[in-house]
Amino acid sequence: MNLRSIERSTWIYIAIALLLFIVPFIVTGRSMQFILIQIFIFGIFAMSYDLLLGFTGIISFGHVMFFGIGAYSTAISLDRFDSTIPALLLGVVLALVIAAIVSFIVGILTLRLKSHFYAMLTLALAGLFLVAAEKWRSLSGGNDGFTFRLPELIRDSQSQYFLCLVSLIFIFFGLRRLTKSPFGKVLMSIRENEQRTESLGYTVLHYKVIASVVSGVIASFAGVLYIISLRFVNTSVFATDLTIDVLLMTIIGGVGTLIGPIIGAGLVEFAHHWLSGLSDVHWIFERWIILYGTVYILVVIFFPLGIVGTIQAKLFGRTVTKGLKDNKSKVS
Amino acid sequence: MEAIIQTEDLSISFGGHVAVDSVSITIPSKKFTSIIGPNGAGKTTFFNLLSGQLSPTKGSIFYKEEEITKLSTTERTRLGIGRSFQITNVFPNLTVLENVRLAVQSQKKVRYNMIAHFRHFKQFEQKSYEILEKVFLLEKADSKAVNLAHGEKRKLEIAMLLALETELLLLDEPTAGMSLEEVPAIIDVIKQLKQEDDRTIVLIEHKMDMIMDLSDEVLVLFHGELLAKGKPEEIVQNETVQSAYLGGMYDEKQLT
Amino acid sequence: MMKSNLLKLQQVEAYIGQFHILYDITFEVPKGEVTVLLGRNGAGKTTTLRTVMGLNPASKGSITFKEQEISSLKPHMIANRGIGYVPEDQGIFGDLTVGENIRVAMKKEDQVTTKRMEWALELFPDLKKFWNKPGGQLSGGQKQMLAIARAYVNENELLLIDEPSKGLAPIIVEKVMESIQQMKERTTILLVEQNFLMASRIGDQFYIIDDGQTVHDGQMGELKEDKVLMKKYLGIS
Amino acid sequence: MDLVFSLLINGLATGMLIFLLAAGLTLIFGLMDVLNFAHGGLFIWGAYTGVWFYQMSDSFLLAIMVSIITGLLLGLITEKLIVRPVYGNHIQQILITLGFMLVLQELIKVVFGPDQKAVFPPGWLQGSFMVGDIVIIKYRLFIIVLGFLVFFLIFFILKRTRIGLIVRAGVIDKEMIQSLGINIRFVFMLVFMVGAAMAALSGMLHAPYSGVIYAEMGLEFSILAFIVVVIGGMGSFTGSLFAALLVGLAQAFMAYYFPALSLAVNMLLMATVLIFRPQGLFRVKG
Repeated sequence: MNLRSIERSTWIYIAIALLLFIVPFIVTGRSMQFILIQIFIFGIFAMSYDLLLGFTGIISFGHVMFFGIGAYSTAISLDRFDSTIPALLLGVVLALVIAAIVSFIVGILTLRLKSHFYAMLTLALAGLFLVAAEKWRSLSGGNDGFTFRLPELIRDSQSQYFLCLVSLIFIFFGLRRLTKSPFGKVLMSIRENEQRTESLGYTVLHYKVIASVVSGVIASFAGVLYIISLRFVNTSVFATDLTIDVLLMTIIGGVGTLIGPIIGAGLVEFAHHWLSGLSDVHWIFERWIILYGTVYILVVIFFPLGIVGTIQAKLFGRTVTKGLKDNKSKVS
Repeated sequence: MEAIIQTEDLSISFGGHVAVDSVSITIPSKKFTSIIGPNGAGKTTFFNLLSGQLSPTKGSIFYKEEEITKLSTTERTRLGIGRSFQITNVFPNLTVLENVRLAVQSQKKVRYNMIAHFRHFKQFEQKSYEILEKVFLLEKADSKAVNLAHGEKRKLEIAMLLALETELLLLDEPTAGMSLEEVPAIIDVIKQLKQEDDRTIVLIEHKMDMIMDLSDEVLVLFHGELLAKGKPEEIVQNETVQSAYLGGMYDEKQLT
Repeated sequence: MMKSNLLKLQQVEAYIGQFHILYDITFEVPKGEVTVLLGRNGAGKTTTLRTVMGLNPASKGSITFKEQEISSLKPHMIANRGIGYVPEDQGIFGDLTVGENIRVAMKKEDQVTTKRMEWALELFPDLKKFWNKPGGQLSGGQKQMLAIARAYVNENELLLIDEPSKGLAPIIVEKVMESIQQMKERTTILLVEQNFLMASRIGDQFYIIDDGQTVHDGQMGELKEDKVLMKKYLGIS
Repeated sequence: MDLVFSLLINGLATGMLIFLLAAGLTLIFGLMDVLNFAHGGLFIWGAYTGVWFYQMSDSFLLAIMVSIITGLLLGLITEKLIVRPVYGNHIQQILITLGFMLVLQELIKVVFGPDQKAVFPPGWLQGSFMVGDIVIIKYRLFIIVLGFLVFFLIFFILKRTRIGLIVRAGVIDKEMIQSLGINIRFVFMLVFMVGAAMAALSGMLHAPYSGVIYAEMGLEFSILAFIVVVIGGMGSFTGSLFAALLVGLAQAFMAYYFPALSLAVNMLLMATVLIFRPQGLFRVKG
């Protein structure tokens, strides 16, 4: 029966999580720890994206705006006030609240549109945030950005590692529970067939808006962690490249699986690291994104389920998402 | 006889073509009513008006004497109007059980619960199993809907409709596109529904034997208008109806 | 006597999405005649025409046109072999004028085609009158006429016409049917029609489709006499 | 007065550039229901190849031809390799074309180097002339004239030629046009190539206008094109001209009078249209 297999997978996840707690004592190199931290952060970001794309079937090209909101709220708060824990907490609260409000307004206004329009609109909105950050230099420091000091407690990379890992674990299990709740099942039914969900008596827009708020808030939190790990912020936290990165991670890892996006984040981050490292050998490696873009295109065409999705389909005969697979209209 | 749904002068036109033309009918509560008519007579459009997929250009609809003309599909479903679709419209990548449970849970207060694991709602699961049993689909509970045969999808469609626990069931050609072997099973399911006294069923069908067998009353639509209504036997005898089906609405003398 | 068959379907099966719609469609359309497909709603008549046209490809069986297999061809190739199609919804390009609707169908602007067009316009003088009016603003009957004229202008040897009487007022139906009758002398027609009276007047032979299968066939004259058969497949009892 | 006029010229020039980019998008969408997120990539490739040739040969007009040819070729490649495998699947289309956009953008940096390049109009288009009191900058006028020429050319093709007739019919009903013996895929490929060529031309003309080119400007500019497509109505060619000029003018005037709002004005325009007339100002499909 299902029940047992689910419990087993939970145990596996817990085991992996425990293993990750030991890692910093074994791997002490700062750069390696930094990569792992980035993976955790982008894993969180990608999972929040998966909630939209994989579970609800919404394609947003503006997810980075929440990430950026989180980053700037925290950075500005730490910069303007002391580099103390209360200032940090204030920043985090601001990050989450602003992200919730923005995602709510954006969602209410645009989520009733068809996927094309929604994707375009979110891309445009994120663009607006980017330009705003560039122009409003007094607040954002513009393209040059600014550095700031962190509270003592999270200054060393070991504590940052644990902070990010714990966040990742909480969010992973939280989202996992959410996707298995009655609410989560409604999201999946929206992904499968929006009209039909409506005719079962659900107000689809409410669900989509709630999903986008939850997703936006989590993305914002990922932004908070990101900025802590860098101790520096500039307008790149609003750049479309980041949306594309997170799209890549989610798609390559496997949409609608939650664990897939984390794996995707791992692959992208490691590859980024190694390929950039190779740029001493040849400058072409500087442009590693081309390789990634190509891999991504091939995955979309040939393995729309991503790594985890494809493995699941092979092992359990499960296919997860409809959105990427059979959505053919009748156009010949 | 108490009416569950009533239409007054209901019309809808699409770019000059009047698909439903001033239809005023009363559908009696707790009875089995069928709607028949040749191709393009406006039957499915009429259903779409009742369930709120379309809004009329003219006229009004009453459900239990309250006007519902302006309500959305969702609101009408909550009031108690459920419908099945001509094209099977289930959630392909969810299991049969999940499909039904989504329908069960939509009527309850947990709609927005995102914390509890869905397994904690045993009563829904129980209810879902009961309904699946009713439509003879119990053994498929854990299969994905996409893997069902067409006839089984139809059953699932009906199961989801039942799960909504609506008083009024609008069934739009439940046997459409089915292989011949699959049809009897659906008829069985519908028969069973008919036996449960607290429901009103409205059926669109082409299979005449089925209509004759099940209906308390038959409505005939033709060119968007209500052409006739009556007991099945009366309809079969009705000359106008016969000629409407054979295309002789305008009889031969007139033409030559 | 062996008639030469223009179109021949053998054990054709077809799906729409996952719906198995056609199970076993087998029939022949003799050159120069009007063949009518009869049957109830949802029996698969429209799908049969769409399958011939390649819009809804056959999954099994063979479709030959002028003795050549066409079942695996794309719609435009099938059309170019000489089959004209008048779909159930007439397929009028609403924003294009009547003239443009006809011109877009004309593959060549040579004499033959122009002659054919002129003949079609004689048949439907309304089209000439509304030449510059957008197709979307025509009445249902005029749209039907436009659709038929459009299918005719090319040198098509076979016209597939799907329920030309659907949704039209009786007088208009009469007009449309008359025109089809005149066209009959120039081309072969495969007609789907529910209006039996009309079908019987212009049809030469018929096939009845029920539940995606061809279940009966014969000459139109015979069917008119056979009340039992009519009721069984076409009536309501 | 002369200020208003010069803002007008400015806005029209910007509008024309956006129009050239948006027109292709809207036709491609109207005909095949494909939303090409890689359109901005064609824009930068047009700009870079054109500018490269311009700086090599010093012939601006030939450079324009080169960018158009680049657009046609890239359009062909994009349609065949990227769009064709995912016909009919919106989600995949959206994802894959955005991915391709990224690749096109990065390839620019590989081929032409990552730094931005300065570009100046050719001598005969530099400077300005006076009409009464009004100063008219030559290059802007050139863009406006060329833009209108392209508009009328395409408009003429759509309205007066057989291929145009087929395209307009195909936008309304794809199935029927196939049933009339027309290979819609082939027609679509042509439309895609023409759309790509217009995007490339837009990029080339934009280069001396803004004075500098860089790889990221494709995505930035295509956001404006998206806004235009939404305002004008997906699939409407005339709508895209109207909306592009509207956006161009709004931007020019706002930038002068309310610089703080100039960012938001396009978004506000789009939001208003989406709320009150979600099908756009000029609707084509029902």
